[in-house]
Amino acid sequence: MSLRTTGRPDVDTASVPADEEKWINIASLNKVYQARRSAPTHALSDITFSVRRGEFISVVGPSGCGKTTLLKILAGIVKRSSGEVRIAGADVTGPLPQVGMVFQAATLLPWRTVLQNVMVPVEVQGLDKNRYRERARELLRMVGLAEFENSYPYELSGGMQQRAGICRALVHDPAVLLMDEPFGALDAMTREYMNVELLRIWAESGQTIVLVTHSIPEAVFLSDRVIVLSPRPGRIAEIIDIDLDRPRELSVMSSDRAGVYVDRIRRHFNASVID
Amino acid sequence: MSLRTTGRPDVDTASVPADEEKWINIASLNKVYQARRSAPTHALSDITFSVRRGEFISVVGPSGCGKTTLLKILAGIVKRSSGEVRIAGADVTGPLPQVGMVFQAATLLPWRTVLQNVMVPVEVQGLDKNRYRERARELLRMVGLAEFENSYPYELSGGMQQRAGICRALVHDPAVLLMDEPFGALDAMTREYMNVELLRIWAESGQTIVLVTHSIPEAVFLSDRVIVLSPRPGRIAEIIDIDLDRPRELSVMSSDRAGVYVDRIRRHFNASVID
Amino acid sequence: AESGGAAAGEAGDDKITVAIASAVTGPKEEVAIVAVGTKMGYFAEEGLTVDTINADGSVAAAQAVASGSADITPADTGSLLAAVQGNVPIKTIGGLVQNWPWQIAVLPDSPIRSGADLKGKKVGVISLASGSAPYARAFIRDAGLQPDVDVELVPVGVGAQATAALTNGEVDALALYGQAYTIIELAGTQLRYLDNPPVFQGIRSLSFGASQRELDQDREKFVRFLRAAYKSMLFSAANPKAAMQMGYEVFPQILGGADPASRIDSDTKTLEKWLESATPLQGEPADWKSWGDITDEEWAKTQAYTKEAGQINAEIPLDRVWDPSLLEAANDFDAQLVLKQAAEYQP
Amino acid sequence: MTTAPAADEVTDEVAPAKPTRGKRFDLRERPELILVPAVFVVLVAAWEFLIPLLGIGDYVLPRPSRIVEALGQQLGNALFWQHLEVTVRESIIGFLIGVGTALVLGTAISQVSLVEKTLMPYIVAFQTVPKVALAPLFVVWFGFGITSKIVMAAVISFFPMLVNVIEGLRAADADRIQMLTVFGASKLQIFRMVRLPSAMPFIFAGLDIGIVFSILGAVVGEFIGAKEGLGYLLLQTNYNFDIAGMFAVLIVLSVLGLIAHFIIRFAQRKFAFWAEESRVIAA
Amino acid sequence: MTTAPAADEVTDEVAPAKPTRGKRFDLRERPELILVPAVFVVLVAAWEFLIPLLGIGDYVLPRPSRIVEALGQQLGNALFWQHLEVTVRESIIGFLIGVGTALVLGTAISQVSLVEKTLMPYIVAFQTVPKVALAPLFVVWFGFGITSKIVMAAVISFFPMLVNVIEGLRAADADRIQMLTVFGASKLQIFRMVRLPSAMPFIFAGLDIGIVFSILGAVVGEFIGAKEGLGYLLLQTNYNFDIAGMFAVLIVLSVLGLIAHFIIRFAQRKFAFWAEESRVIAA
Ligand SMILES: Nc1ncnc2c1ncn2[C@@H]1O[C@H](COP(=O)(O)OP(=O)(O)OP(=O)(O)O)[C@@H](O)[C@H]1O
Ligand SMILES: Nc1ncnc2c1ncn2[C@@H]1O[C@H](COP(=O)(O)OP(=O)(O)OP(=O)(O)O)[C@@H](O)[C@H]1O
Ligand SMILES: [Mg+2]
Ligand SMILES: [Mg+2]
Repeated sequence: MSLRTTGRPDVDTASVPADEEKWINIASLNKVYQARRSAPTHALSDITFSVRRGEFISVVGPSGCGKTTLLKILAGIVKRSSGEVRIAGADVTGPLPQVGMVFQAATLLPWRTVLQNVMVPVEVQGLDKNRYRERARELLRMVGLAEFENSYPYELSGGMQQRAGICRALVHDPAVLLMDEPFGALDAMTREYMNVELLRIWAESGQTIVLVTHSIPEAVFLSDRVIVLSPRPGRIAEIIDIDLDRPRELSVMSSDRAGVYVDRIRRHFNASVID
Repeated sequence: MSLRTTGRPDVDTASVPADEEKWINIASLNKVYQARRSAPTHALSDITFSVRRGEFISVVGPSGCGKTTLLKILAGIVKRSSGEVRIAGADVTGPLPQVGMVFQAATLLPWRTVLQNVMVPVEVQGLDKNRYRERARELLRMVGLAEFENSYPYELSGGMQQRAGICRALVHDPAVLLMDEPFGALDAMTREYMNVELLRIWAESGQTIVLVTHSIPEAVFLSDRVIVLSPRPGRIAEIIDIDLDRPRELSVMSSDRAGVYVDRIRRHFNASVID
Repeated sequence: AESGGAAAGEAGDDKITVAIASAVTGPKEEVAIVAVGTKMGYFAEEGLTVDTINADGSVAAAQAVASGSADITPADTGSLLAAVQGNVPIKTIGGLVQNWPWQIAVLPDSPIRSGADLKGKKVGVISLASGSAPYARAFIRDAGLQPDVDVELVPVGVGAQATAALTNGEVDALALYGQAYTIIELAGTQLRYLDNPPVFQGIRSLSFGASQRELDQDREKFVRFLRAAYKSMLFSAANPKAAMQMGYEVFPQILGGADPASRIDSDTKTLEKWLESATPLQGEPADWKSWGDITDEEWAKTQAYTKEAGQINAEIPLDRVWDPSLLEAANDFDAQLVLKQAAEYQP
Repeated sequence: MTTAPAADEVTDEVAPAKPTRGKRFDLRERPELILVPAVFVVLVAAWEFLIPLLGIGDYVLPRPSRIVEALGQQLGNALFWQHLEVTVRESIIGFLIGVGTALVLGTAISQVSLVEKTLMPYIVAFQTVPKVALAPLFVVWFGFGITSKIVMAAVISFFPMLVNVIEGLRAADADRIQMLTVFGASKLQIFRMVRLPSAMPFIFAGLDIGIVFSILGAVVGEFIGAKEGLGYLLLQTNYNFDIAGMFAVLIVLSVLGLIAHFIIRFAQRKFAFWAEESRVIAA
Repeated sequence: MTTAPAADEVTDEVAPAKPTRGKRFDLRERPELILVPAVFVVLVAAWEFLIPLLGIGDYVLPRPSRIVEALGQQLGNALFWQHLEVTVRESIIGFLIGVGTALVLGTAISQVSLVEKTLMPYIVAFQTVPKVALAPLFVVWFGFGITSKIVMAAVISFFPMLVNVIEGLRAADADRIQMLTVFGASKLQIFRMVRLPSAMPFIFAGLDIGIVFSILGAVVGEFIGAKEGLGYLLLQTNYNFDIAGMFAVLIVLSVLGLIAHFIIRFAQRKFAFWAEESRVIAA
């Protein structure tokens, strides 16, 4: 199965003279949630890193350390408390059109069929529906939901909903893709298959991807770099370059080099005792 | 940290002269979903197996194969299309009081604090609130949510919500525990820690546990037996006895025997090509 | 709350509830009859305690009487006829308003001088389902025109609404009753009236309708009520200002929050206007005789008019509607004494 | 009518044995087909026979037989159908205006908090004012014709719809809004794709109340000063002491209300099916 | 009043720099504190000066200055306070009865579909009947005293509440009901722990409409046949050609409605906070 990317020129980013090395640039980012009925929660503390254009970066860290918060700040739907966040040179104060996102909970619209849900970004951005509908169908076929395109979300299993959410984030071929545990509800095999497909799509499209995941091997397999966060408040514990050749096959994970990376990241988790 | 079980005598089950070997008994179970606007979906096909009293059994299978459906039928909230389903000798036509469940989506009540959410089964079953509140707090401490007991669900991260859902299923010490991917949203380390805790609680309480998981090593580490389902419509592909000594430590997973089990289960998945 | 009804100390044994056929209390029957009768002790003398309720219109008042919420009502005679035709157990036992109260009015500078001038014009009536519509139609017919063809009827209500309609030119004339005009004039709008043709002479407006059941049980009670009522009317005619003051005392809500001193003059005028229609136009109060009588000729005219208006569809045998047998005893009172009381009245 | 399942029916997911919408009516499946007429018969019979026993005269509450007679008479009268048509027209136009305004204003109010703070007090204040008391003004402003009745119908159906629209548009799930926001949706798109669908149960509740009240408003408007319409007919029959005729008109009004209600409910099942279905077949 | 955020304000999660509920009012933060009075002043001024210009007589629409004068006079009158008290009492009792009945009946209807099918048509039918036309009946049944007005207030506030209660209780999320079912919750517990909280936005919409309408109902009831109450006072002032006085009463009614509305909204923020907060601070 081949998935052509639509090759849509990225008008917005192209027009900005931004540093390719610091395509996404985060500096001294802090986030405090100020709940009305409970104490404030310090979610992110002094986060600084940048992402190259076309880079695949993963973020790992213990549950509740602020990974989702970080992605949502990048997506422009959660306000930072302080610090700098830029994508393609532009200060992120709201959602940018070239950004797509896979949410931790699938968040499908119950009044739309699966296909209509996948088409949401196309509709929203006023793209050519007929052209993109084909792409949407192809993506659904890729994730094994071809026969469910006319089903409503409540007729899908948890993992199927999540896969629909992934198709939705990919359909309009966004220049920057934020993925919040996209494969969390999938079985190991489907997950590995999806990993491979994601790498292929990424290679074809040249997207910049920030992936949050709980699976350390997955992070190593997919990424150019892995950012390890410490427990809440999330700080950067380490940023690890994954120096494995591309294109990668699943077999690379049985290599020693991959194992070293996995162990190195694991150590961070061992250090962080819960309670 | 010690977690006493409350040792509540299981009145309902004790009064039924049920076969300890077939504590949960499923025979020729079929399930077809009859959606109004799309074609019927055959979710489960001819499922037959039984679970010993006090057994820990895991169900694995590709996404959408009917695992959640199976648990919901056991929980009495989804009607089977045909076949027999019994728990402790009683035909399951509705929810049974001695059954607890962890849902795939946490499903917390937004108008209740975390502690109040965990106390739901206690309240519903009219148990002594003061006594169980302590247990609820202990469970929250165990899963690392001690300082969030007065927070509302929207203030929690995805993994934190899931952990609260686990506490809720454990708080009233149900005789039968159904768990639908309880650790899916957790990072590897928290997950392993929770696995160990779960085994300890299980050993102390003698519960019968049916766990749905996507992690094959997790299934092997925790279970007495692993049921492998084929892709939709879910059939039983194999039932594998996990003959590892108890109590188990995490280190057992690096043993060859464990590896053999994991590989054997993995093979089923390799056979099932998606799309 | 201190609300209407028998406020006087000396209460009688028998209770009578009067249904006022109007949702508001004003300088009309409730003042001239109930307030004066109560304050002057005429009811007490007869061993009666009188209370009032407000029913929204003559039909509702008749229903209230028939269903036992009230004993008697001064209601539109046409409605009483219609009630009888509908087998409502209610009987007319005495007349009240004897002079035709309805009139056509125009603005002073209006070109309309006679009924014939109404051709092609619009006449404002209270509502198409009220006494003013059949009156307007009859008036137009008498002028040789065809109602609803030559002249359009427009429902405009009373008071401010009617005034606005007339002054804005939405209608060219109004068809209201005397007292409603008085209120309009007192509020500062000048009016000119068209003469009513003779056809309207003798058509009865308000009459007393009593519950047949109560009547069968205790006729005497109604005789006593009528007597006190007519005495009160006589008193009011002789001293309307005093009557109005009693009205304020018994029904303080009449004022609607206004200062009595600022209203007494205009309210007295309104009451006079009402009394004018309810008592003989000629002669001195001392000579007024046969209170409440309705002649057979008047009944015939009233029946014909009511039939024309569509309220009844056939003439009704008089004995089903009309029981004049109480009137003789009801007229048995010392008019001179009442007049003396009126003349010498001190608040 | 398919309704949400009771708690213990949640398990009742369409089992193959049980046909969901059979063409033939099984009375055990649809007991209402017997019960509704049965209740009707019992009520009417009780009314017919109790009224004389209780000594309530026909002039206050006529017996059904009388009313049916009067109804027959009315239905045979061409003028009656004119009255009916006028009231229906006033109600529908009034309803559309009232509900439309409520939708627009409710949207503005729920989306722009400044609009709410500036306008809402005046709307509430205006709403408590008894419109019947404002009749003179209405008539001066909107004339003696059909307009003032339409305005009355519009005004009275406006408020329930407004409150429900505001509440409904606010009830949208924040996660869904965030999702759309990320994909670059404009406020309008978010409104159309999330807020409006989420508000549907509220909007249909508002429509249901609104349509019933707009009929009421038109009739009350006709009380004030009208030459036609069922409200006028009510006054007329009442004035003529034709109480049975009056009740016949009241029954026609009830039937109008019922028809309107069922149209709204039907539309709800057509256009807001997901809420219903996901509730019934949830898993 | 804190309201839901507009689409692009979703991002507006409480940033530390921005105090959420400062003790001191910053006018840039709360422009309504200027805007509401400003709108008021503009409206009143326009009213005051346009009326004579347009040649509208004081007997149709009196100028505000006159109304204020009349209002002062009313407020200084003991009888006025009695009228006010009567209407307030009727409205509150009627509201409680109407809304209470709607809660009970709405619960029954939403939970037992047979009850819905059997009762709902009659309720809708009854609702379209203009109660004003039934006045004589009301009065026969409930007397000329306060009861008939209370019934009127109850009847008119009943329906909006009923429809919202039914819709609201049905809107509960099926997954949450399943969750409780698994833990062995009874229908009553599911009702209390899930359905009722989920229905809160609907219930408060119903209460808001209901309270405003119950005042209207009481006043209309007083039109039919009363000796006290603000509705009666309206008729009386109108009859007396005291149009300014009538408007004074209308203003008092508006203020009553406003107070009732704000009490309901306050209760909503107290008792249904989660909806509001999770919307504002969603993440
Ligand atoms: N309410 C429903 N209506 C119709 N079809 C449904 C419904 N619920 C589940 N299904 C279908 O039944 C099949 C099994 O679903 P189920 O949720 O049991 O899968 P699962 O094994 O739990 O998958 P996952 O691992 O993705 O959660 C799927 O094909 C799904 O589309
Ligand atoms: N809306 C909110 N209001 C208050 N606190 C919040 C809110 N959202 C998140 N938090 C808090 O911020 C912290 C980080 O949450 P976040 O969702 O970013 O974690 P995460 O790393 O994505 O965790 P997980 O892996 O479990 O999804 C948590 O402690 C959480 O309680
Ligand atoms: Mg997260
Ligand atoms: Mg599942």
